[in-house]
Amino acid sequence: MMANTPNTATAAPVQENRKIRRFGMVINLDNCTGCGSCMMTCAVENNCAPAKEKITDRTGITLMRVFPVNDRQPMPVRQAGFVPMPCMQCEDPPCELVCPQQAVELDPLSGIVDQMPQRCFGCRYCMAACPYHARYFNWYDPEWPKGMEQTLNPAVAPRMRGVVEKCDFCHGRLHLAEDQAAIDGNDDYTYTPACVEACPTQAIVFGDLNDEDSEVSQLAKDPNSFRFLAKLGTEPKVYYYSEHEWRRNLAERDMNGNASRNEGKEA
Amino acid sequence: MAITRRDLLLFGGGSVAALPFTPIPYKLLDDVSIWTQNFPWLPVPVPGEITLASTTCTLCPAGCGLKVRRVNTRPIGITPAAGHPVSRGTLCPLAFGAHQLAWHPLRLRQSRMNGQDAEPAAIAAKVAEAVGAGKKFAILDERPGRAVSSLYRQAAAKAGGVYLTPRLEEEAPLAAIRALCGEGAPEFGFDLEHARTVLSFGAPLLDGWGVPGAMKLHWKGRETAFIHAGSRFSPTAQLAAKWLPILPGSEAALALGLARVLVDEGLAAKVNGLDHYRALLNQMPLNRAAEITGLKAETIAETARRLQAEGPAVAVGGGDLAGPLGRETEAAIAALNALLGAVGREGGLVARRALAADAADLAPATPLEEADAGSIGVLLVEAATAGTARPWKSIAAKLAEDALVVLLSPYNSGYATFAQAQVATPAFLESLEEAPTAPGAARHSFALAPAVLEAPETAVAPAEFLALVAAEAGWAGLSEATTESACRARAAAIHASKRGSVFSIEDASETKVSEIGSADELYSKLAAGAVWVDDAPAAAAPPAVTLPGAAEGERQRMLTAATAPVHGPGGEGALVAIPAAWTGNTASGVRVPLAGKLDQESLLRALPGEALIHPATAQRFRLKQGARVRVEAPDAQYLATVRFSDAVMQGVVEISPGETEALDLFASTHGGASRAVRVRLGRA
Amino acid sequence: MINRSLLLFVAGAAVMLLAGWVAFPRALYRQVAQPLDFDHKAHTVTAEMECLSCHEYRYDGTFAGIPKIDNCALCHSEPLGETENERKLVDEYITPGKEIPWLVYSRQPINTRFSHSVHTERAKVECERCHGDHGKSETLRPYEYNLVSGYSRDIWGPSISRLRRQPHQGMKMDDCMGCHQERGAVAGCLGCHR
Amino acid sequence: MTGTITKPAAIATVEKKWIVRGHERCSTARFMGWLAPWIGLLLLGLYATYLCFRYGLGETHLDNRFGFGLWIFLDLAVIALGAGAFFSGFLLYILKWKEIKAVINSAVVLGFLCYSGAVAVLAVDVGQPLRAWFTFWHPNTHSMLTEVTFCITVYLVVLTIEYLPIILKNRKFKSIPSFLVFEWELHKLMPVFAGVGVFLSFFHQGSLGGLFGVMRGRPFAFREGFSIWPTTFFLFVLSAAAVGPSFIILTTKLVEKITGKRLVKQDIYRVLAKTTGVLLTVYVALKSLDTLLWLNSTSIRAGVAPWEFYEFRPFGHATLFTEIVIFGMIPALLLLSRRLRERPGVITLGAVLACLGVVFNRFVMTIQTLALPTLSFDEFMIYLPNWVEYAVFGGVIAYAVIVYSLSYRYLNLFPQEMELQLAPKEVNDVSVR
Repeated sequence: MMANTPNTATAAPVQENRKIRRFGMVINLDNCTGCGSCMMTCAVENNCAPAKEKITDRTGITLMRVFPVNDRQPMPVRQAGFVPMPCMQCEDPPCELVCPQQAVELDPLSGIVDQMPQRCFGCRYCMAACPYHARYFNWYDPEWPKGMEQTLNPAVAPRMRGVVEKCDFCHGRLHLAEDQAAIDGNDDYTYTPACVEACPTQAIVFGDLNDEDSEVSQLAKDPNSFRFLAKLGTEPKVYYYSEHEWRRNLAERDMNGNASRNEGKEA
Repeated sequence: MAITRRDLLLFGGGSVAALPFTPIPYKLLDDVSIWTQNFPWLPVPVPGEITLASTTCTLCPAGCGLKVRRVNTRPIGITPAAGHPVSRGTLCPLAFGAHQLAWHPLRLRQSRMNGQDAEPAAIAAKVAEAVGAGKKFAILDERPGRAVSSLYRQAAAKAGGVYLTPRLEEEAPLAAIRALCGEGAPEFGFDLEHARTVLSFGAPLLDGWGVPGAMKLHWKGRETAFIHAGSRFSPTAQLAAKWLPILPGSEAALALGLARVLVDEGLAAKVNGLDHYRALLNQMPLNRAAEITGLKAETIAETARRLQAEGPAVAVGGGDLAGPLGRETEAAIAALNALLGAVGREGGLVARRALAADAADLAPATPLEEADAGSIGVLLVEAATAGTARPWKSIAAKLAEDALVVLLSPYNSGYATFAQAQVATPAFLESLEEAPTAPGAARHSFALAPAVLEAPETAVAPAEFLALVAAEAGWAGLSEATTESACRARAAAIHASKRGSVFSIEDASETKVSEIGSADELYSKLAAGAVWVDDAPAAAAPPAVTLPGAAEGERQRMLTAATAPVHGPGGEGALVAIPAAWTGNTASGVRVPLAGKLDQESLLRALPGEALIHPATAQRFRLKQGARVRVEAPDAQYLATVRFSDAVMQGVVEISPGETEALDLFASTHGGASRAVRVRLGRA
Repeated sequence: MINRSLLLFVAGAAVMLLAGWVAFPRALYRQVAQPLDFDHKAHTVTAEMECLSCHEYRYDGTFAGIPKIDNCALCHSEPLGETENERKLVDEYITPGKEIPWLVYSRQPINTRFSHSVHTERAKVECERCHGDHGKSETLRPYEYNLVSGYSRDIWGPSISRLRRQPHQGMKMDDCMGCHQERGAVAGCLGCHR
Repeated sequence: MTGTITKPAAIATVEKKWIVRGHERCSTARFMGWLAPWIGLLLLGLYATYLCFRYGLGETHLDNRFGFGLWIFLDLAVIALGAGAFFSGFLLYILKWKEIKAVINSAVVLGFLCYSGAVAVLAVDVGQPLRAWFTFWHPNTHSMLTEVTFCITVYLVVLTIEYLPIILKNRKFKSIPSFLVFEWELHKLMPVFAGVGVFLSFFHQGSLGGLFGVMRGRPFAFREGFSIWPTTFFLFVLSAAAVGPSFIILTTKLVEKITGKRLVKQDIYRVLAKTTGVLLTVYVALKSLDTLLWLNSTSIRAGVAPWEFYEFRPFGHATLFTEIVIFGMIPALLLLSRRLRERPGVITLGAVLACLGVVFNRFVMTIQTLALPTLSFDEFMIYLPNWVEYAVFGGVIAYAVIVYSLSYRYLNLFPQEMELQLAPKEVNDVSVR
């Protein structure tokens, strides 16, 4: 899919100087207080509707979702915290491979794994394939209380029932940045997704991983940074950071086996 | 020539055979798919120019600065105001969805009286008539301290009534400190920014206390030890450097136990009244404190030593939404602060500069619980939009038999079922609002929230309604008053004081008040969404502090609060209930429409109306996940849904309030309010 | 007998072909008249105005689209000429300050993100490439919309078969993709959809 | 047909004329009585379908973690069982096993019903069925699901073509000369269609397995393999081929039981049983090998210790044992043994176990795969389908029963039926009671 040399010599050389970006994140888990600001602002930015009565935590749409986690020790010595999970924007996305009609694509210019709800016919194969549960299905049509549809963000199209959606790093904001850059006549833009802007403890750092000097690139290389399920080889572009070992240990499933895992959960 | 069936078949066959050679099937297939991509019943956002409007969040007392992103005139999102001196560029989750509140399904679009639509003027006339008939007039102001509040106090004075304020849990520990300083004591605020060790008694400093994320930002890159004593494994408890899992209600015992160690080991600061306080502490041996709190004696001793050694240290009482602490417990925590030498010290409890006094002839603020029972004949309630947690029971007790209750609120919720009349007021962002000093803040501040949305024509601002009442009742000087006039008066007072500086959200600039030419100029800055913040308090000698419990009776009450912390009958089948609240799912406000993302659509919070219980406890009561239960306190009951959580203490049930009835559980009968109460669970 | 059968069969086929190629395209679209008849030529040729004089960009690079009534009022606060259309413009819209409810021929659905600035400023695509000589037209043709999908007819293009269409005819995804391919311009799904 | 109100007796007379000459069939009233409850179930299924189309799939108990549920599981199972059709075709037309002629018509009808039923359920299962054609217009050639969609669609067309001559041989239709000619021409082409069908079927059965095998993010399902095909690709082909004949055995026996007639000769059952036995043995061997490889290499490299998968009740080690030993090895051995195959009861038992085995395998691949946690803080999830899901599938079962019943009544599904009706009972034939 990458750009080949333009095959028509007369055409304007649009392609040559486009910068190839790899947007990514580093989320500092030690700073996350689990407030949920990222989830709320994400829902507002991306035109997610308030939940209907029947919707549950398993059918809801939370493109950014904060999971409560702990070290599975007994109370009261247990250590706990939160893991905010947007789409991991894998560089080798397992969801892209499986979509039968190219509704999922790894964007060549930004590295964003991108889901086109208008192309999607709702087979949900990508949801099964995603180990991060970052994909959400529209079990119903979205519905806003009367008048509230006026508050919708025009940079993002509302989705209809029967399609899958996911975090795409607030592409509406990326588009605005692109428009501005085009008017300004440069290709040197970046932007801030809603969750990054909203985090009250500035736990999320966002930027271009291709840019060696960016804060996000530097942080991603920190020995305390890690990625979830790295062994699956999906190459996520969302990194996590923690100075606490138990949090870093959340990255992979416990290879030593921990039989007490779901004890006390379902009695 | 007759047409036969065969002819028709042939003709039809020809048509069918030709169909694939027409565009019909393909074009229709395409168009129908496009139809599914643009279902006519789906809303289409209209593009336009994006602009930002600066304003202030008035949903809770924290007063955060925010920018409303608008397309043409429609608000489409909220972003935090970078560099804001109060909120420091942070916002809580609810603020992000707050621009949708104007369209909340519970929105009250028309004022109502006795279940019928009514003109606000008619309601005002009814109020004036009742006052004229000699009924005692009262105003309950759920957001005291605003400029508009002075209008209420004037009205109360004119009507010979009372101006009631609810108990603000964040202010309670500061009031307790003030009580120790005697006559003429200054107002206090917490200076957590400069503290090195902070001990909180259940105060949710990291999740719901004041400005979100502020503590994390204060303490970023510094070695601040945050110790949290509480019964809930709340986010604050999880993220604290140390969590002391104390048994429900045992805060007073812990405060006394810590004080005991400080006194016994000679670590206490020099304060007055140590002798009588020692008499109290003598009845609280460390082992007894350990037994009541469920901690090890050694842990208490270590904590006390640490507070002393790693100063400046401060103890934060106050409940916020963790549930109220009793007066005696607050006194014990105040005493602990006194013993730590935290009163009047940087990194402790600092004296706030007094705010310029409001105009004269104001009725004094009477705390709701001090009002005479059954005395009020006409009650106006100005409801806070979100984040209030007050049981209706505490209000009902003060009402006379045939009292007229008028609720001023944009929503048909909260106390609405108890009010004879509801005045539809503008919703958040629809009218000029104000954000006075946040509770517990070390400095005064004042911000205005200009309207960024058009209010419905039927909505009447509280001040306008008060003016209607004043006109009917003939209260001179009030019938012309508006929110704006009250705010202008406050701006003038601030300008006259020449203190502090003004931060403008729009260009993130700061201007000293002394450099601002006129009061009107200051007002216009504030009305554009700027915030005024007082200067830091001048260094002054710490005030003289006297430990509580000088009187034998007071000592006994404190001791009782510490040794018998949980009220209600015990015995077989009893559980201890504690509130598991967070801003936004409490009783009298409305939920931000998207708040369901945090509970209903994820497991980040408990849902309103849930009873969290340890699976082992549930097994003892043969309760299943999702079962409906009746939580019965001695004089209140509440229906809740069981959810298992192995982070809940055994024998404890955490109640996430959904309606005001839940709060009634914790408005216990023994005078003050209580954080823990003994309940029984019955099947609903 | 064979002849009669064949005749009937062919007749059926002919009727279907006629219906499909002639009646169906007409039946599928409905015509609506524009609120006013705008003369582009009078503005661009006679008055020598640029497209961007009225169809402008906002400071953030987004395209403002059809000009607002204030824009028209800059010149037409009083009628400049004597046409019926201009009188209507002044009396019915400019004086009361009402926006003209134009029906936009090239309106894309909400899921399509088309950045005019990226195309005209960065890639230097001429307005005419997509809008044809609309800027030189003297009259506004009726707006046509699809009864099933609701799309403007300009998106599919005037010919039902979409064969032998001019570069500016048709604004379906295929048309965008064709031009992109021609110019070697990479834009993933994300480039044009939201 | 007449358009006027007719007496039941008259209807019965007309109806009888459609029945194949020489076939004994029950009375019209009795047949209607048999159909009635199925029609009821079909209507219920249609109502449930309406709910899904009108309000969205939130009407089911599917959720974000169980995007695949009862429907996909049963679709896979039904398609695997429907493999009897392609495999019988393969045996008859490619390997020229003449015995298969006795059941080929029934197998074709069953195949058609399994596939069309599965497609019908899929139309409800996907969120936007009106956009399903995008797969053909914008296919992602890397996706196993694209392969499945293409193959199933084309194979369904092939099955329809194979079904057509069976219908056209109906007594009434035969009276129309052009139909007869058409049928005869079609018949000549049948081996071609069967060949195409076999190819397509082999391919999509494999792709269905590949569907799970390629899911890199799901270490429980992920398998390595040859080129682009994970091992599940081949295992699915093999398991479907193995149980196809067993399903033919079971359905035929069921029809015999219900109608109380002998429809095929006993030796047909033995041939089919032996086929299952041999193929199942190969399958079990390869499946065991694959499991060992996966446990000791593939899943470890994905960062999951093998025992992890079986840590969550109710999916303990017993599932693996059940799948491979009880539903694999045992039926394989039962049907492999010539001595045991002599006993009809053993054949039935073996066929039942083999069919259950393939169903269970499809269940494990869909439901267990999704139930197992992937992230370290995931919870094990339980999913229980609701009535809407059962009803939609029930409706498809009802559709299949109704169409099969009609086919059995009016078409010649079992060519040996008439012969067996006239012939004296075979001495050692105890299959029919």
